[in-house]
Amino acid sequence: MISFELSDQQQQIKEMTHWFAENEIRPIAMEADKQEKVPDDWLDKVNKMGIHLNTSSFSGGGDKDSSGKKAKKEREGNRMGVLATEEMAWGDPAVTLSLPGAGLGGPPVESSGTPEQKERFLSIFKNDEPRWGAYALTEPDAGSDASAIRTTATKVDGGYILNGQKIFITNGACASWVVVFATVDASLGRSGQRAFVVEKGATGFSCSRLAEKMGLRANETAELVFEDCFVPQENLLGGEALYETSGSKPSGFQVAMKTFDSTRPIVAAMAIGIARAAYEYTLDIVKHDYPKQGDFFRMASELLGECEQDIAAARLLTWEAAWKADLGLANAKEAAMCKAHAGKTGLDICAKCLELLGPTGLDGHLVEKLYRDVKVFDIFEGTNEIQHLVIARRQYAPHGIRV
Amino acid sequence: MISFELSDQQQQIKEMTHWFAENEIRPIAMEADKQEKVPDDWLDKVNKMGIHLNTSSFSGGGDKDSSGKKAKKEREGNRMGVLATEEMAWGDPAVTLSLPGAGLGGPPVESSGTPEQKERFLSIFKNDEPRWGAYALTEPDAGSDASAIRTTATKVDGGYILNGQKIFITNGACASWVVVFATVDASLGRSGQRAFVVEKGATGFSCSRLAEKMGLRANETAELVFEDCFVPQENLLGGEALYETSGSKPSGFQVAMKTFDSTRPIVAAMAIGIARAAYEYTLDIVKHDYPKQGDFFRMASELLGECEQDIAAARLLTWEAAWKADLGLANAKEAAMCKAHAGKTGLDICAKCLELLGPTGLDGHLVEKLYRDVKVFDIFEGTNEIQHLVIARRQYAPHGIRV
Amino acid sequence: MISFQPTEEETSFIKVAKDFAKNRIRPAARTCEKQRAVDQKLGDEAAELGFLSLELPEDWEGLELPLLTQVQLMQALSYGDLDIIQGLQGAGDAASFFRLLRDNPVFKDKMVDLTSGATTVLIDLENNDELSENQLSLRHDHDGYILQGLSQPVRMASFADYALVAGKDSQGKNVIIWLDDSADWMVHQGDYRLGLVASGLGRFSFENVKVPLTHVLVEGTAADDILREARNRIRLLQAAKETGLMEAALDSATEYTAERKAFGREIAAFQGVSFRVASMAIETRIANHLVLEAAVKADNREPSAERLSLRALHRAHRSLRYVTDSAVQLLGGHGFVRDFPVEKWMRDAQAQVMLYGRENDLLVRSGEQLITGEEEVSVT
Amino acid sequence: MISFQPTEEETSFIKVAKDFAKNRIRPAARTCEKQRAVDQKLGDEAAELGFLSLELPEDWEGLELPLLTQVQLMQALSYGDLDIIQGLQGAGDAASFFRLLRDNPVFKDKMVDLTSGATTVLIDLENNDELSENQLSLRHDHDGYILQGLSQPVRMASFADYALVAGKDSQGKNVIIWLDDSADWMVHQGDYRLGLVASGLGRFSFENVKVPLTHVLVEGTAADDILREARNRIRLLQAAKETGLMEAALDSATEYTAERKAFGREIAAFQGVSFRVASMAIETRIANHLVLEAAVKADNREPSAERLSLRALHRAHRSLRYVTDSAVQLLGGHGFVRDFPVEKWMRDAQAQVMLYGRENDLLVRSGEQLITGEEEVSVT
Repeated sequence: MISFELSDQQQQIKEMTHWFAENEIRPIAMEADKQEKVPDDWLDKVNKMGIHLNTSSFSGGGDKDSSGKKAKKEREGNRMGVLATEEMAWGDPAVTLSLPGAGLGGPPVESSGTPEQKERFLSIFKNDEPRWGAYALTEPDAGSDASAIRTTATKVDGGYILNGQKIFITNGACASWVVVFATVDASLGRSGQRAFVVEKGATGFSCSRLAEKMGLRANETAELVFEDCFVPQENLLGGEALYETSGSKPSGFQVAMKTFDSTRPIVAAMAIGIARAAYEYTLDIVKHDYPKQGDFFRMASELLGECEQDIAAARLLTWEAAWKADLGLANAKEAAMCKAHAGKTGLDICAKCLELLGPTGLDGHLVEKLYRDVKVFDIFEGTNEIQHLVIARRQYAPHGIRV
Repeated sequence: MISFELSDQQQQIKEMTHWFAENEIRPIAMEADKQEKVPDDWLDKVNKMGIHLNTSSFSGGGDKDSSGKKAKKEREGNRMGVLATEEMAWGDPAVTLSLPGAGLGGPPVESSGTPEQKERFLSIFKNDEPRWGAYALTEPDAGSDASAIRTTATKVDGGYILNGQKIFITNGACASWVVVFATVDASLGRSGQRAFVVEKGATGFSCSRLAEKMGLRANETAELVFEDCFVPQENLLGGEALYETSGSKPSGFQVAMKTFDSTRPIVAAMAIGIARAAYEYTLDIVKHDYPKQGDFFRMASELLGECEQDIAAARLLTWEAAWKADLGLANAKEAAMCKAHAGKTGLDICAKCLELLGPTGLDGHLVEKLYRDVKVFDIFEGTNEIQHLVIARRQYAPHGIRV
Repeated sequence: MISFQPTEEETSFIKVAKDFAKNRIRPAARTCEKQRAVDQKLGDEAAELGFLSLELPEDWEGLELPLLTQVQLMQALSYGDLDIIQGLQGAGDAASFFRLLRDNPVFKDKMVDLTSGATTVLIDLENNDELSENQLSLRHDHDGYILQGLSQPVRMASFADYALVAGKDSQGKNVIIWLDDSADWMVHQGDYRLGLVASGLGRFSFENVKVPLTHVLVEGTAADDILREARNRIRLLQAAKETGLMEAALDSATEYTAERKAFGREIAAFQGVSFRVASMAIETRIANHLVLEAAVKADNREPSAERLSLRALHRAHRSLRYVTDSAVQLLGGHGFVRDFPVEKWMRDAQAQVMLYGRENDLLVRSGEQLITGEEEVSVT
Repeated sequence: MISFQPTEEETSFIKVAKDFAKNRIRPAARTCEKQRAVDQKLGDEAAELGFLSLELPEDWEGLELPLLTQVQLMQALSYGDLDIIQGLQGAGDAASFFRLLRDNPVFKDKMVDLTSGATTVLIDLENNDELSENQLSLRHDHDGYILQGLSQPVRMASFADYALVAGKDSQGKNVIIWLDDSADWMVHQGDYRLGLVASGLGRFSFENVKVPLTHVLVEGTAADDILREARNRIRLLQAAKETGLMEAALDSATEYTAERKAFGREIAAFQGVSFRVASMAIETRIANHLVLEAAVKADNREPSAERLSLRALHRAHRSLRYVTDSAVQLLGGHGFVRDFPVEKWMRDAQAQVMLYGRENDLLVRSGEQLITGEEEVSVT
């Protein structure tokens, strides 16, 4: 039956994450943006609380909820993930992205790692000190076109030697390990790609630079360099077996791509959280300070009406994508839809809120920060253009043509 | 010096055409739409008045103004053309398109015809009875892609034999002659194309059907069929010489394409005239019947403000394209810009006006007719998508790439 | 638990509706438009299948389905042709009032026959702009009301057996009255060319018609509640119909661009085409979801139902205009001629949004409730 | 005669401006942003070339150019970097008031030195929303005015030598006053991160500052005319600056997408990219033309000048947001980082539209004048 009510568990995680966002994240948002850094002691504190960012299925409060439950129970990890992420990003997206945990590196390890790899890489996120995982796909000359990556992986005795450069890597410098995509033979195209887990401190692996950005300033975005970097055999994600199973089909490229269907709704949820933060902040000011009739009231009604409508629309699309994932249904189209809509309208909403705030909004108001933060949500994890391509591809698939 | 003032001659033609549109065209607009026909006696009357539609440079009142004037005087035929056309279309676009004259067939004859052909085909538009010219490029399987036309022209003794079908031909059934594009050898692509003037009554040339349309119902849109239709040598536009001059360069395709730079501003001017008619009609009702304060007033201010702004924007773009043409400067980019903007916003403006009129607008109001009429202006003479392509091509040309 | 899965019962009823839409409604669209009325036989079939009594109360021989189910069915039916759906005779928009006023003594006393072919027209004064001259007004008279003036164009006016007039009287008090004598009114057929031509558009005119209290269904604060709820329901049923038309236009444009070739390949291969199809798909999905969510709230009679119905109809209007216009654009010249259905759909769409509330007004009213009312973005 | 051809004089001055923009301004943009002020040397060069005195009257050592010429120059200069243009010290937005009030006895008596480096800030109360607490107000006092409260953020506050306060007093009467003693105010530096960071943004606060009549430049109906005309001029100069930034963003995005490759070819080959560039080009051209036309009307002091300046600035705001956002989008991840200028331009653009009037408000005001005023679409 069609329903938009949260289950008890969903309601619980929403409330808990909202509480955390409101009381722990939001208070440091503006200062972290100014310092271009999330304070170490704060990270240490929340890590001890057991708060991690896990983009495949959010785990808060230290308990694992997506595995080993009794059979027959409907999976709801993806729905819980988007609910929780929206709340956290509502607190602040840059701080949220800086939370300890496997981050975007989690999904590929979970979906493609061997049991041993899952244990080895995913069990390090403990309360003793904050640790991060990261995901390195993009290169200076391969953005939207993930098949064009040039980082090479040369097979040697006991492992591979990586050479190349990666950019725009969230938490790439502080991460304990990074899932790195490289090609064993560029002439093989996509099927030549492999995913490796490169650990911090590996010889030949370094961070060459941290990017300065329009927004998300408190979150680290690294440029990584691999110079004859040796990666042991056991760090090839999924092991050799994964890449041999059926000829050309599975590859590092597939590993990279299949994670998008679960991470895009999460990214959409973040954009929604940001937009909602801007909207609620502005609504609050309009409610309390501004007149309840006349031209300004009518303009505010129109603009805020549009904001709220687009937030609701993005959220429903996101829920649908997550619901499909929970049911094990193909959700690439829905994942692209929610990402495309949330990414684009996120900026529109922040801009409308700034219009309502007027010049005053320039001076130390949260919304201008959110405006700077939200833009990249229409870019990373696949630009808006790529999302349109994915949607169109699914739309035309029944007609037997590939666009 | 940058100026937006009309010259005396420009002012004069604007006033004259406006007078004609207001007093002769507008009064029959609604009825002609209902009858799906412009009355014969009306056509006869205006033909006797010497009013013709000439899309290369508008000639009203029977006098030719673009040829044989004293040297050194700045040409202003294109600017006069767009000014006049806007006014006429303001009266009614379907009636305007049905006015006697060479119509869209004029530009190719003028730009590519031999002196003999120009005399023979352009001199027939006399006061004795209404006559039309037409332009036949589009085929059932070649719309935006004009290079894909399949109508064949087979060289025979004394001329060519045409076989094929043309669709969406304005005034195609009533025309005394039609400029028809066909290919002598499909394998040659664009350079195989030729333009012919096919005269009414030619054996094997017939109108198979008149299209029923969303709008422009009073204007005839014909489907033409050529079945072993013989066209004498002297009706090959420009003569064989034109197609031999420099190898592959000039062709029927070039003839078809080069006329767009002068016809697109004319088409844009029509869309502007339509939009302005809707806007002025609605403004008038808002001014006289509706309150001058409160929510409705604010909504009307916002919507009408947008309408007027887009009309002004489209008009300035159109003037620029016409100004460039008058100065002999390349204007393909500007011609595409004005067409793209006027075509798209024309519909937006009519929709906004309908929103203001409310349900009442459904019942016998001019604006709903204009809404149905204007849509095709974003389609014919190159769809909005084709205009974007032309603009992009010019935008990237300095960078040495062709998009 | 968040779910987008219709019940099994819904799924099978929707399938019936969609099949009927494709096999019976769609092929009849052009003919009905030409005749300016829905084919009688088609109407009988629709009635037979229960599609005309979804909203009516069970004890009036209706199916009395939840709104959530109805919006899905309306969407499926309108996939065939919106004009025909809007022209199906019967209780029409008045059905929501019948549902809410089922026990009203006026109906009990009169025992009007509403379930076998009689057509009721709803004249909602909310759609009167208070702008035009001689607009329809309702004036209290010592023992009843006086109706005077010309209504806005409404659906099914040409076929009216009964009329339900609802809205504010000249004193600003809400009242809902029942007219069962067609001698009370004149219908101006007018000149309708844009769209929904088969839906019997027309305006009612009344010349100082006296309405006795025996025809007053409800007035005052009791009428406020009925009106609010009925309007919420009508907005959602209309928005659902619009979503159905969007789906049709989306599918039609997808199919055409998948087959049509230019410059040596299917035009779908050009991003100028395929990206627009993707945007149409997004808008259609959004309109769908906003309607579903609002329908759930309306079924639960939650206070947010009014705002959500305004929101859903606003978005449906906006998206409908975008999607149907896009379909015409993507078909190019073929989109402008009657050989394909998209030109008709674009006209029907524009007529539809003109009939059911100004887009801008729906938006502003939903926005006002945000500022003066509840705080959170409502999707929970 | 309709013409889009600048005069030869304009063409050569524009070339100087554009060269200066490309060779001197553009390269200094990041440094000035970091320093939160325009490099002194750069400012001196701009002054040397006459760019700071275009609007000032000749007898004040200004160039006193027609607005039509000025908008073309401002556009060319802002092609370099809007932030720097907005941060150049001098008469700023107050220049239009100086031009219109050149003979005012207050200036005659005071002989203030405005042409050699002194910075005047314009505090226009029109930009005060009458919304916030402790907003700046101007109250008539028996022999002068009292200034009290906090202004909205304005440009060049941090560098202010003088301030010109213009707008309505608490009785609704217009007044323009001149403040030449910086002890009268405090500037709150605040926390500005979004954009135009080098332009010295700040808020003025006044604590019951008494302004004697000797500092009142003009009041009442005389002030109405001056204010209207000065605001028209300022709107157009600002809109022209926005057009310059649009051009920069358009060129930058075109260049990037012509060179950048993906999926085996230049990304410009994808219509998803090239069509957006085409739309950016159209919007840039439109903003340009609307400014030019309004400037001609303003130079001729035609009554439509006010509406046309509102219209031009509204469109410039809207187009600027679209074009700068598009540039970032087309650069993808590279658009979001500081290695390319587009991320800064998008921030500067947003700050600019926040400083110079709400988009929606500009539109509605221009629309109101259509309904209450002249009839024809004004382009003649």
